Amino acid sequence: MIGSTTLYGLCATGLVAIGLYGLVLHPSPLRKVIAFNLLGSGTFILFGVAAQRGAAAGLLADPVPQAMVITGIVVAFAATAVAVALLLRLVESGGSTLEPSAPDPQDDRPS
Amino acid sequence: MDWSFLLVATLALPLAMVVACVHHLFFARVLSWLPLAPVPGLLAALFERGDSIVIAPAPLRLTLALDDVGAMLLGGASLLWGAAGLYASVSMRGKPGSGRFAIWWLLTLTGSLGVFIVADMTSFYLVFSLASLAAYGLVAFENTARSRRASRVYMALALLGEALILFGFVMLVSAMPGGNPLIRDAVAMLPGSPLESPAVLLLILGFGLKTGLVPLHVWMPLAHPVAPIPASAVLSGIIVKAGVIGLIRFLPLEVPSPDWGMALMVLGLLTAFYGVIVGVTQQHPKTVLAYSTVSQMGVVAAVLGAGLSTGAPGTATLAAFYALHHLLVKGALFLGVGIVGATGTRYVSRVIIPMALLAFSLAGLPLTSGALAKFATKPLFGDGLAAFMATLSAAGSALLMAHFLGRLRTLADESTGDVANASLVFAWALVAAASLILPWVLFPEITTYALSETVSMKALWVASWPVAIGLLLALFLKRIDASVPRIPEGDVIVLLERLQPLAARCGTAIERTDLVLRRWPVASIVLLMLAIAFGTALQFSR
Amino acid sequence: MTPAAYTATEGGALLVVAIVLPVIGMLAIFALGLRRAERIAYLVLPVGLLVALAIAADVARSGAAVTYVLGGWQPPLGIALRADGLSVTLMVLTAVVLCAVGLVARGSFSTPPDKAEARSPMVFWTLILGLWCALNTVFLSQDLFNLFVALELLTFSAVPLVCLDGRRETLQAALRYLLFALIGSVLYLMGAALLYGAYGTLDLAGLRLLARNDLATSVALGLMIAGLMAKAALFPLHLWLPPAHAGAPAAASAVLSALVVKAPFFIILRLWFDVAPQPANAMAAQMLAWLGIASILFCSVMALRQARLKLMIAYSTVAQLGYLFLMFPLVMASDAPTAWESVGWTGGVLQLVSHALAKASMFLAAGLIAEALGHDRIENLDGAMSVVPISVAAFGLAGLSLMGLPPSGGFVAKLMLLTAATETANWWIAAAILLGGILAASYVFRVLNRAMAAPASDFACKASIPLYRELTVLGLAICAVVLGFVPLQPFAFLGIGRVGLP
Amino acid sequence: MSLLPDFALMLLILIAAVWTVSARDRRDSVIGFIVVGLLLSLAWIRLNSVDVALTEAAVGGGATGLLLLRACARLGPNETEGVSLKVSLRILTGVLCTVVAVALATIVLYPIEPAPTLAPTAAAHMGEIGLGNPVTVVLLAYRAIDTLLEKVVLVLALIGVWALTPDPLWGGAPGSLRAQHSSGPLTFLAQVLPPVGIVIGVYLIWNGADRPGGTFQGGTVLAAMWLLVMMADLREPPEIRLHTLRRLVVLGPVVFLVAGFAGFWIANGFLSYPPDLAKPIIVLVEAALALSIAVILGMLVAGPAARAPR
Amino acid sequence: MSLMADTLTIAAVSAGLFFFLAGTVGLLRFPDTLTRLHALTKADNLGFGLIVLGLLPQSPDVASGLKLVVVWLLVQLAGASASQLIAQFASKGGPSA
Repeated sequence: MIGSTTLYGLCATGLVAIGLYGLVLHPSPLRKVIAFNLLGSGTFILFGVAAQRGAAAGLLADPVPQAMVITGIVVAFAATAVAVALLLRLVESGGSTLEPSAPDPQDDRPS
Repeated sequence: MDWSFLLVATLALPLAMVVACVHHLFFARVLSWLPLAPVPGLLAALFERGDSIVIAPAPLRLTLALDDVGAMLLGGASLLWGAAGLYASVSMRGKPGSGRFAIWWLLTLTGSLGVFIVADMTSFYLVFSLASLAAYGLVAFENTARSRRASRVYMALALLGEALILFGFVMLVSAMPGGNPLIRDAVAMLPGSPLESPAVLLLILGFGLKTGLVPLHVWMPLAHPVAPIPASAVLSGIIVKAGVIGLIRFLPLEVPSPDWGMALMVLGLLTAFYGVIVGVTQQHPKTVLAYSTVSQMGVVAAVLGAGLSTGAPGTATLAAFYALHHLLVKGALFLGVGIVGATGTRYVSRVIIPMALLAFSLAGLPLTSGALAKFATKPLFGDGLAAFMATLSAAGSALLMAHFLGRLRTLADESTGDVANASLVFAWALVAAASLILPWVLFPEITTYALSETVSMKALWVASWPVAIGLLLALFLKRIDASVPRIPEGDVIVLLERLQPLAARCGTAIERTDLVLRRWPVASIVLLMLAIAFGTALQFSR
Repeated sequence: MTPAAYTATEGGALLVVAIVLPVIGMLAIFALGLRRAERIAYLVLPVGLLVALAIAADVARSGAAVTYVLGGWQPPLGIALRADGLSVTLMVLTAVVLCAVGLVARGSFSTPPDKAEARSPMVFWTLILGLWCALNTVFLSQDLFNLFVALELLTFSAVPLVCLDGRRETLQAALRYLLFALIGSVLYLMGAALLYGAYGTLDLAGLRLLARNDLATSVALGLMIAGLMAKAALFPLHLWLPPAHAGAPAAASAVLSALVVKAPFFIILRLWFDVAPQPANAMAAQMLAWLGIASILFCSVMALRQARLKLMIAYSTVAQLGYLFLMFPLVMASDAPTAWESVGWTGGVLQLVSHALAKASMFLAAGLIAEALGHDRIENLDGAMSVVPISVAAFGLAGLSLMGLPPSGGFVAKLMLLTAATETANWWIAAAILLGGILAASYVFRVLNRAMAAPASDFACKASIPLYRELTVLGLAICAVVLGFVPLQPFAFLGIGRVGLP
Repeated sequence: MSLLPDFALMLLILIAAVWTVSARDRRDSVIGFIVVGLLLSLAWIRLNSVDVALTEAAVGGGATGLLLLRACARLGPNETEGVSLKVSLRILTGVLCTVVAVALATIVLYPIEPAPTLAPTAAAHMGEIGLGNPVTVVLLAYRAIDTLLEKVVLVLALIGVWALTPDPLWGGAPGSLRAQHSSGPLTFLAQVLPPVGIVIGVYLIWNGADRPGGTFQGGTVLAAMWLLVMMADLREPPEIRLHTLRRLVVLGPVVFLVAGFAGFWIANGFLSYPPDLAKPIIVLVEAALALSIAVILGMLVAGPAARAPR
Repeated sequence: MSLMADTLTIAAVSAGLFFFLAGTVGLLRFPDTLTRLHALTKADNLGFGLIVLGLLPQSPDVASGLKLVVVWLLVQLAGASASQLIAQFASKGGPSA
């Protein structure tokens, strides 16, 4: 019978699929960033499942993957912060999408 | 006395001159030093024999050595480099970019002399590449539309040749332990190795490209005429010999290999006639000479093919002898064209006689050095159809050379008549004299025949009739001159260039594909597919 | 289940210094807010180079890997640092390239004398040092999660470098780079999670002993390799690279192209040879090689068609990266007793090193040319030779290595790959190597041709370039060429520490 | 029966996630994401990982949510959201994502028995450190280098955000975080809450040594208080050139590094602690790190400088 | 003693749940922002308070009990402020639905 841990594992795979879908198809950068965070959360839960399954020696869960997840969450937050700052600056400078436009051949600056 | 340092100096001196160009004072005067650059090579050819020196220890094993074949070509080439260098130091003086020209010149020189004296595979590839790539600078020097096209084609084909040769080399050494074997060790291993056929094919294609075997000759009639006169002389006289020495060094000539030999011989003879047929439709004397080089190199290839098919001993020496003769004659002819072009009709009557002698020497006119070359190589072809065709090719040469002299006459009429510069004339005369005399000196050393045999009645007859036929054909051709089609320079390349729009379309298509692939959804979908594909491959195939 | 322990070797503390030293420099620049940020960088760069050389000397002398167990906690609980021949080679390479870039960047990223701390110098130097820390960690760490952190460190250092000039196109390029790199990271992390779930360790040596052929391992490796390929920008995942590398300032492009994309490839190497169950999978190896072939051919043609010099060099980077991926089937099919004794492996590593040197030199040269001419349109490069002759010469020498013509590191590398392809009868790979060389020559000559042409009459030089900057670039190019004199056989040095892993 | 709450939670998470991705309005999407974050912290508690739950709530839902909400506010109306892609592309992506998910699910459903774990090893060495919270021990002892590098990542991210400052504004302060309409309740909250919040933050850090909690969770709470004060317009964001600010940012990493190097003398190598001093050192490092994290988090949310330096 | 505590807990928590339920129904059924907010805050404050009250007898020591009270206070503060803010936003012409 499926245990609760496995249930959360399945939940993680669901989050991964949903996050990937959004990351691939959403044209807006902000929505991509959100989808990336969902995807990341799913991945972290996978670690959590491993931690929970590894409960032993009086510990309720294996602490090593937990520590990795905490590090991972911080890194994901940093990534989000940089991405958001970048996209805000991009919008301020007049661009809004990720798809490049044709380069201007008369532009004199080194590309 | 140990003269082996001369081998090192052959490469080191021109390279040192290139390095010295870093200093602007030397750079300003480098042109005047060009005639001196090949001097060590010339001395080495005269004094040095049989030694080999390893200039870098194992596992690099860069090795220099000079055998008879190498010495013959090294000597001839050094002589021509020296004379052409003298010519260049006068004719190029004051032209914009002459310093740059000198650097390319010295690099080409290093490479082209290097191929005759290196003994290991890596060094051979190195100097071979140096010769063919640096020559690009000579071809492209004039920077006209014509020379840009020529240099583009030259570069493309030179690189193709490099690739073919490199692949062939890799196949050659793949069975050898250690990184860098001597050429002769590698070639000795070739017969019977599993990669023999592809290796030989690649080598023939690669070196054949350099010597101008049909249909890989297309760069030659484009590249040789667009360079300045002295550069044309060395391109047509010397650089093509890098291909010849390559074939000599890398084909297992000692071991009979009828199939490859026959193939090379047929290809060579085909080239010999093809060069003549297209050559007679050309207008500019330099272009005619370039086609003549194609044709003559075809003969050399045929000689090698004939030798390879029977494994006849001495093939290498004979082919080198023939090549040496062509080297000097072609160099002298190009320099002569330069003199006629510069002086117009002023001296033409005095120049045209020696030029005719040189020209028909290529066709084997009796008593000329060309007759010696033909005489020496003839036995290799046996008595059958091949021998007949080889002889017939002499008729073709005579025809082409008659056409050349006609065009030279026209050139003289069209040029302004300046006073000749003594140095230019001296350079030309030196090479011309060497081309007529040197083979007589060498002949007894490399063949078993006595010189008297070459002037026997039979020999004279065999040498004369093709020339006569060629002259008759030339008369006939002059009669129908107007109806001779004008084939553009580079013949088949023109057809290939028609494919340019197609290539451009391919390029555009690739660009468009790139734009699609670089769209975000596409790229990320591809990423997912790759992840799934790798997972699947790792899981299900073992 | 517990693998043999790592034993810390003498001098292992230097490994820590190699990782931490750039961090200290970075923090110092950040915290002190100095008038001249670059001074600290100039202090750190040579010391870092010395540290890398010292480690290399140590490895060469002892003939064994230098190991350090952080905090004394044995893996898999703790994390070990380990410098084998390969990692040490790459560390020295990194240090050399960064020092050269530091010298050349002096012109563009010095704080103006009349200002307090300025943005671009401060950002540039801190990020370059951050990047160095990340690269050294990638080369040294033995733990897959630690490698993840290092990869992120790399991404966060590299992305802002791309948009240092703040133009719209570069911001766009940076955002694309960041987001795509993040997908790569997540896929990698997912793989790491699966591996931890399956083996309870992320230590390379531990995984090596335990690796099984099961679904979890296959899926994990598939995800990780794909994610790393996205970060390495192998065709067809190169969407972010050309605009990012072309948009960054030349000094940054040099580092990005020469070093940053090599880090994920290095981890793929580790995964493939150290983690994946051996014997490795033939089909996956072939797939990697086919992607490499496609990369070489497709992106070389793209490079040939670019109008901008820096974009051309960027596409050339993708093409040259393709060569690295050719080695997988070549090593597998080789009859050498171990992977690192095969010609293919050595050729691949040599390609990595020589491309790094050549590409850094090429980007820096392009930067100087653009600085001198005020633009980088290939069609209008006429006269470059008369203004910055040494840079053009450096470009040519670096080009020699990219084309694979002798004498150059690129030649030896490609020759070794070609030999390996011939020996193992991988004819397609051989053909791709040769064709790639011809295409590379075409795009390099296209540039040289224009650069050497006589300048137009209205030609004006926009800026004069100090000699030392040009000479530094030339020095890098000469390094790439000098590599061409290494012998054509596997080197024992690159195999140090590969045998007898703990 | 006992699975019912878990099942319900899983369902809620997935529904919220689908809503997050499919919402038309980007603000809805962000709110959906915050909901997912909060639900996930419940999930983490169910997975017996309270430390992670706290972090997820503080960072995943809280800080990230705030960041995204601010981005929404500054982005203006939705314009690019409406671009629709070909159906075939959507189907293809759907299929691929499903394949990935199915592969992962298969692995989750058929785990290795017995599950490999480092818990016994981790527990066995806890005595050498003298801390009660195993996660903190892993973060600051066993895998301290990860944590150290992660802090470097944060500093680099901050530099990356600052790098986007337009040149003339370099050194200035980030744009005001003030809400569009100043409001009494917010000011009130910002006056009342911070003292309490700071106590809680410190408590989390202190407590983290032996029980769930720790640097990051505590640091985030501190950052939240600071942000609240700035949002209520009681304080302006500081200028990024300020030396105090810079030094606070590097304080944590520097203390960590010093502690690490001290290991060479007082213990056996980098980042190792002598057993009797381990706890004080770690708590000190944690305190310094938390302060830095609070400052970095606050400045990351505040964004690049938007005003010229005074 | 424990029986009494348990009874209190059960009663208080059940009552709390009821108010939560009522608040939620209000949130879903009321027509505009302000009335919804009204239902939500009233019910939730009471519901949450009752639940905390119910849990207090179960806490093992005084410290835990105090923590519960602090949690309750903080939630009160946050809930009240948030509702105020939402109400302000709504009355200034935010989305009416």
